[in-house]
Amino acid sequence: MENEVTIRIGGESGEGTISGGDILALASARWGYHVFTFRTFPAEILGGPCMFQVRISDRPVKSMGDYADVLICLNKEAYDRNIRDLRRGGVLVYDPGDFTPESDDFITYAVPFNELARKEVQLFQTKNMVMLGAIAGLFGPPLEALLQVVESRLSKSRKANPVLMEKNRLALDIAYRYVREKIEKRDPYQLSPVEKADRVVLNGNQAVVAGALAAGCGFFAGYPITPASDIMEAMAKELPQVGGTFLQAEDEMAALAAVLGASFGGVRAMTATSGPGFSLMTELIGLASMAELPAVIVDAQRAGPSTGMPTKMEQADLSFALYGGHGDTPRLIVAPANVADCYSLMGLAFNMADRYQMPVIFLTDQSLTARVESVDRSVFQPFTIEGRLEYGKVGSNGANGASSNGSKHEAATALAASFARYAYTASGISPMTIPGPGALPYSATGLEHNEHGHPDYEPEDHTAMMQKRFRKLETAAQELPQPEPYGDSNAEIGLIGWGSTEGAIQEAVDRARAKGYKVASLHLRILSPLPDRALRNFISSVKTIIVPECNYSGQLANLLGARYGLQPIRVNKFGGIPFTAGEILRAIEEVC
Amino acid sequence: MENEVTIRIGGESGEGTISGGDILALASARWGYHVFTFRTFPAEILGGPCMFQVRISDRPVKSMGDYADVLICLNKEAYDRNIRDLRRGGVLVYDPGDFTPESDDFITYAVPFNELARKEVQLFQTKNMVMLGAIAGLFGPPLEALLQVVESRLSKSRKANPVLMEKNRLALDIAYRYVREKIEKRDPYQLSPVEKADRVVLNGNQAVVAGALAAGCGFFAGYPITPASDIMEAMAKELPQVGGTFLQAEDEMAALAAVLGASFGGVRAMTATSGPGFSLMTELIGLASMAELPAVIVDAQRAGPSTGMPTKMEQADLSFALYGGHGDTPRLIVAPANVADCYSLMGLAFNMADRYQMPVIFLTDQSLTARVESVDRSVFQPFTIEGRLEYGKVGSNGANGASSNGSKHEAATALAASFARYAYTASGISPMTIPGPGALPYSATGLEHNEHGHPDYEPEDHTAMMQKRFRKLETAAQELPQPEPYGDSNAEIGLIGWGSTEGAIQEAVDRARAKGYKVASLHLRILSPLPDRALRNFISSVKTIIVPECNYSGQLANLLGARYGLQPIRVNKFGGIPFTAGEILRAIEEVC
Amino acid sequence: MVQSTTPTLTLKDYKSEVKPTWCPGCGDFGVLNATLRSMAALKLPVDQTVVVSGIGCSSRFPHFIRTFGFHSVHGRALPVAQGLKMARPDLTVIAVGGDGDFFSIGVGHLVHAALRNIDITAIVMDNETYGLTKGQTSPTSPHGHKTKSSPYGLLASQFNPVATALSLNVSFVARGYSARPKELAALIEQATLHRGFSFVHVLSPCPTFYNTFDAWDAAVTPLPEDHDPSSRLKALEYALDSEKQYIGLFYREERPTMERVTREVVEPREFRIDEYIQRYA
Amino acid sequence: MVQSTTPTLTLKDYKSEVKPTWCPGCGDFGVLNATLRSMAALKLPVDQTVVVSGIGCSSRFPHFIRTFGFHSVHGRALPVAQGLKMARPDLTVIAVGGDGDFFSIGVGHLVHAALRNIDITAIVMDNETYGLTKGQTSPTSPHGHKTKSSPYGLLASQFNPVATALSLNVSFVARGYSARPKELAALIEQATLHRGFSFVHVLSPCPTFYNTFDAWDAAVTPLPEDHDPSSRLKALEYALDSEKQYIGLFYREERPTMERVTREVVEPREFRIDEYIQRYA
Ligand SMILES: Cc1ncc(C[n+]2csc(CCOP(=O)(O)OP(=O)(O)O)c2C)c(N)n1
Ligand SMILES: Cc1ncc(C[n+]2csc(CCOP(=O)(O)OP(=O)(O)O)c2C)c(N)n1
Ligand code: SF4
Ligand code: SF4
Ligand SMILES: [Mg+2]
Ligand SMILES: [Mg+2]
Repeated sequence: MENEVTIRIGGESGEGTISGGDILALASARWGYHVFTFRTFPAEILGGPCMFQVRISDRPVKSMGDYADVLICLNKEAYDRNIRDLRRGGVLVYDPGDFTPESDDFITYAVPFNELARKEVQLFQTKNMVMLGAIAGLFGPPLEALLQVVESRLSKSRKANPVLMEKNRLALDIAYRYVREKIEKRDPYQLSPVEKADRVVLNGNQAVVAGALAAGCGFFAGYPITPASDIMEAMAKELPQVGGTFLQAEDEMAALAAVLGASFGGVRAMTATSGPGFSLMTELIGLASMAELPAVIVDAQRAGPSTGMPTKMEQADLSFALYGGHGDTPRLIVAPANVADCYSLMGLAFNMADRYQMPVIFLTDQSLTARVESVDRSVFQPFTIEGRLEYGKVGSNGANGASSNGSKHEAATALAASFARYAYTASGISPMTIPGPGALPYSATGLEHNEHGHPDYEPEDHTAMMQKRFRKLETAAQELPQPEPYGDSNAEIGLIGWGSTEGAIQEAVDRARAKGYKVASLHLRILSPLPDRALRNFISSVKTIIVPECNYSGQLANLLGARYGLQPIRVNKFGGIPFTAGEILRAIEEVC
Repeated sequence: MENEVTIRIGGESGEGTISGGDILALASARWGYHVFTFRTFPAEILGGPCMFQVRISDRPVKSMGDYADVLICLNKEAYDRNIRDLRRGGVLVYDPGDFTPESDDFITYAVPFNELARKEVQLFQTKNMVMLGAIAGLFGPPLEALLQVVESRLSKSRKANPVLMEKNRLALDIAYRYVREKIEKRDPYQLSPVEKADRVVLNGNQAVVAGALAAGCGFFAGYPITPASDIMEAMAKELPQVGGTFLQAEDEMAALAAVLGASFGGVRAMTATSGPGFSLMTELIGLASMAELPAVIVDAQRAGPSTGMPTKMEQADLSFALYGGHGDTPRLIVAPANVADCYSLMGLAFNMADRYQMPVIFLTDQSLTARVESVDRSVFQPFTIEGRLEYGKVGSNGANGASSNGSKHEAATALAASFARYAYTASGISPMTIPGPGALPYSATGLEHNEHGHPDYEPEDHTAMMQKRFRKLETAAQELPQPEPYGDSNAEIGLIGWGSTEGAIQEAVDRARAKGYKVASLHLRILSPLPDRALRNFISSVKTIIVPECNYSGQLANLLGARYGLQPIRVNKFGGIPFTAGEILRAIEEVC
Repeated sequence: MVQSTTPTLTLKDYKSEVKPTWCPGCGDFGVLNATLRSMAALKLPVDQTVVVSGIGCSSRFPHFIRTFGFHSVHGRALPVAQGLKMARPDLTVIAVGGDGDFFSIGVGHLVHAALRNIDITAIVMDNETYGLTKGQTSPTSPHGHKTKSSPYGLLASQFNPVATALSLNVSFVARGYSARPKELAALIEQATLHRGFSFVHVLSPCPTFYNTFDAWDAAVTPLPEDHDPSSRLKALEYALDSEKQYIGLFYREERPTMERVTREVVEPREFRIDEYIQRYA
Repeated sequence: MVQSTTPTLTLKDYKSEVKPTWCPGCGDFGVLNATLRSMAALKLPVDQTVVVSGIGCSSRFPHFIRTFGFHSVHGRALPVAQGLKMARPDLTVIAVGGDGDFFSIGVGHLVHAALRNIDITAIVMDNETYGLTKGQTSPTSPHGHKTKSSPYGLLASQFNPVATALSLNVSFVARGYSARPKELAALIEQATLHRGFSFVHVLSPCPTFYNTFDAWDAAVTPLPEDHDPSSRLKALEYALDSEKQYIGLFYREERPTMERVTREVVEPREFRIDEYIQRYA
């Protein structure tokens, strides 16, 4: 018996497919298991086919799994759509009233979901509870764990009522007993109790919000867009509770402009968007870079180009994040690899923005936004919040003329004239001020300017300012953390990845090593500036490099080519769905 | 005596500095010489220091020249700003009433411009005519040639009046006689009559407009921005005269959206902008690529990032042109190298847009927009205009239901359903229709879609559509012209360039070869798709590759790295001013 | 607007084979129905009619109609439609979309469409919410409205589309209600026939995220029979009524349309590059 | 608006060391002068005042003033200013720019600033042309106006900024004339004091590309002394006058401002990640 199972539920949106899956994942996690979810969204607003998959394991899980071990079909269409993803020898659970499966590549259990809900529970909407009860009876998660989650959910809902809760309990119970009595178990998937651990269960977007709040974000402006809207919605709710402010903007240009205004005011500020909105922000990202203003911009990548497929994942905004905007425009880019990163890297992103006075692009993606993981609670530590390099404040004796004490304003004028907001420094980082009593004023500007921020088009000054601005990236490359390779320390094959594919890559490395291959991987969390030291070491330590990416053009591969002349083996998937570890494993095997 | 001279005029904007230079360039060209101009713009709208440089030669000139041979200073500030660009041993012409030059690194001629204009001509505003008369007397362009240009200009101006013309003539004459009588010529610059040739004299933006009109452009929408506004203004004037239409949009998003609307309507359409506006177009470029609509987008690059330096040049939008927009978005990129290209490549660009149903980005730059060249008239041939791949039109017997004959609309419905606007073809190019009697309707969309244009999010379909869209680039790479190398056919050092730097690069190649170096260059006019064959041949034929670019980050070098793993020597200039041949020559010599 | 001579077209002839993805009960069904009806009444040739949209539930429209369609990006339906009509004045061009599309991200284009008066018809399906992104506030959401993006109640004032269109001097301003498709069809028909920029504001509820059917059933009132659509001031008064939602034709004025006038400024001739380039000789 | 206790400030104290690059005679000098004057009168602390602009001749403004400045990009002054004020309600925030900035590319933001009523002051220098890009038409250029971008005369109608602001329910609407800097200074002063979004439309000619000084000298008329600035309808009537350009305070209304109200919806407390994350346990 394996203490791991990947269960997929296929059904119709609105039938409780997703919420049922959610409950299963949460209950399993509370029971002490690691979970990792993956789901698809229907094209319709209401209804339409959807599926929810959860991998449940007593060991940490890094990816969604190659195949489902168990497929629960709530209707015939779910069978047609999902059966190809059921492992050979896996378990199909279906309602014999819906259809009769034909293949004997897998074990089949017939459970009359509809009938049980309709006739036994006498409330059709408990169908997903019936399903959960069956899962409990067949594969192990205890009924009490499920019940607890169901209860706590229902109690928070507007639909809360004792009758409904009772029906839910009944449904779980009836189905549990049904499968225990009627079904002879022929499969190896049986979860047994494990030790409890201190974990929390949340998805990528929820972790982003937690990270932003913990990082002291005090202003959010955004415009709704899938799959970033729930970040905005959570910020709308949470910010006022911690003294911050929120603005739903009229479009993404207004959103980022407002963020830059707030940031100019010294408040940590962010926005979150996806492809189309990110494209609209292009000009303002250039302004942030030129005026040297901190800002955190979350881009929840979805499949493009253009409107593309809003509910599907792709890692295809990297090139754009790197090069978006006319002119040579330095910017910082961070990409979380998992839910824990969504929290931790938000803390880093805000510090980077303030420290280097630059926009930070936070490249998450649709799969990660919705992916639920169980994460050790210890990940959620408070952050050390770094301030900006502020120009020494003038004391309240009013050296600043028009401030609290006007009499000394001549001295202040001289001082103000000497305050070089954009001073050429060795690090490239110049001291800035924040409006407030005693602060020396300056004008931020998108025009090329001299050290004092005044418009200046002299060739020497433009050259020096370009160098200064880019010097900040060099400084950052020195200061920021370098990634550690994963896997064989004498690897011949090296994989380099970025973003949400880390788990699949590392799992593939594990599996390849188990097969005797000498493989390692390096995963990049900071894409600009590149972690030069780690990359050079890794590249020179292996013979062959594979770069797996969920995009068409090989955007990281292009970057490594531009920077190191690397011509890696490109493994690209671009159907709107994440890699499985198996797909990457196959790519490794093809090289060997 | 050399039949070539580079004359720089430095003065105050509004004093006739630029118009004087323009007249000199035009007159010299009409007289039979090749000309090539370069100018700077003041930061102020009115007034402010400016300069105009014209290289005049009996041989074709490709660049602005390393130094001025002759510097005419119309005031002291002009001297201070420009003297460093006067060749050692060159000629300084100045007004002794303004200042007294101190160095004897150069030959000095004192001409009292102000006094001659004020006292002799008795009309101060003829000062630039005085200057032109002196130039004629000192360096050779005949008075009549200048006079002709002055006359034809004045006759077209609102200020036209016989008194003013008489004063101009007088000023030219007085100054001519003054220098002939008072100045003893000690320099080698003397232009002598050459054979006349059939050339026209125009700048890059004027050639772009001529090209667009010759290519049959029937719609222009744009928003003013330096240095692209004069393209818009010319189109506003010319289009109605040829039955086209023009729209000044409320912003650049509206401009490109309108262009896509017109293009959908089957009309060749374009816009022209510069950095900030180009950034704003990002999302709509993605739409054009996804919906497979032809469009020509001129980006007159200026120094960035952000508002940057609107009147200065830079070649820093290539990365953005390549990767701008979320998702993997195929697009075509063309970059003219000179004024003739501005014409010819516009013809190509419109054909490419229609043939590959894709947006074409036309990357000119500020220096080229304003650069005046004498171009053989034979360059301006009519274009062969290619149509789109149109789905076989249904005859007027009204197979299309609701069209002229409604009775057969059932057959038409069936036919329409079979019309696959986005059919998977070997070339990637699918047949389209254009609204009009008998055309089969379809919906263009930025959502991912199936062959019929209907929304479709299936992984297989997205994958196939991505491949189809990118296949068009492969087809284009096969069909489009490949560049020829320039210089030594056994070169050891190869330079690869793009855009307006070609002349400086080729001049450097010539000069390096004259010094005995084995050098050649390859210049790219099409940046997407890359001319693969020519590039591979060239790269493998040389030992060292130098990529000179007017930008900070080495954008072409990055592209070649991404594509070929090339790690060239990067020569970057980023002060807002074009390369001189000498600078590139120095880079070659450093390698050797 | 191009009219066909074929007398036999019905609503069904304008329906495409794509099934709407809208939720059951969505107001947009009524608008689609009214639009198809108006097309049939006018016998618009499908091959010479283009429906342009932005992004939103409502903007899926073009896929459901058998004419040409252009499903563009969020907020840009109006400039796409205007460019098309400028270049192809022979076509009938209809721009459709939602309140987010037209009044939030795209409201700047509305202002300029008003100033230009290009002969297109705009049909805005206003559900006072963002349907496609699942229920955030839109510019037409009422002050105080609680949604996921306004958990403490919406702090901004409510945008009044008809009043704004009137004050911008839009040359045809009407309002309809998706639950009254017949009247709506008649309005869309008139709007299509109107030469100039016509703006049809349609109350089109989103039962899934903000069910305004009941409220609108109560508030919707036809404009008085004697309303004179040439009086902008009177129209404004009706538009500003805070209780009632008047439907009908608020305002209409004949003004020159830009796509026509621009063709009258000069007599076009064939372009010849040899002649053209002579100016630089 | 923050007021200082220092009694001795003069216009000069607000002038920065950067010399304006404007053409001699540019109307913007008068606006700058009036703004500096109003700042001195209000004794705005330079360290707690921010002047935000877009791009254009007029948008160079912040560089010429000794307060904090934010010279942003074309059309985005209003959202920058609103974000700043939302985050820092203690600061005085003034947004400035040209007619292109505010009424062409940026007009959508104007609509939404009106709906939000965040306490910022917008000063729009309207020269009815694009100065910085050398004289193309702007939304406020008159119909028929010939420029390089409208060689056959402008085909669009003229945008009426004051009428639009009034119809959008902007809570403070005024118009001034750069050639009357004293009255203008007084208006800007009032606008700065007004709690809410205030909109000051300034006639500020561009003698280089479109010299409207004479026309405006003739047309500019103070609003009648007895004009009641609480009457929006009356204000609209004056705004729509096709002969006269009324200057003065058209309309004023006290409404809650968003940056205040948003701070009243809930009692804030310190954020603790351990508490926050508990919801996912
Ligand atoms: C640039 C951009 N920003 C955001 C989105 C996400 N988005 C899609 S539709 C929509 C608004 C939908 O509301 P509305 O226009 O009122 O249409 P409805 O769905 O209500 O019919 C938004 C914000 C997008 N597609 N593009
Ligand atoms: C996105 C973008 N588009 C275009 C421009 C070019 N541009 C600079 S200022 C300006 C308009 C200037 O007119 P206005 O706002 O009226 O200011 P004025 O110069 O008249 O004071 C334009 C179009 C730009 N900087 N950015
Ligand atoms: S979400 Fe609302 S607007 Fe969208 S289809 Fe459903 S009911 Fe209609
Ligand atoms: S161009 Fe016009 S607006 Fe600009 S500075 Fe000169 S006069 Fe003023
Ligand atoms: Mg809506
Ligand atoms: Mg202006």
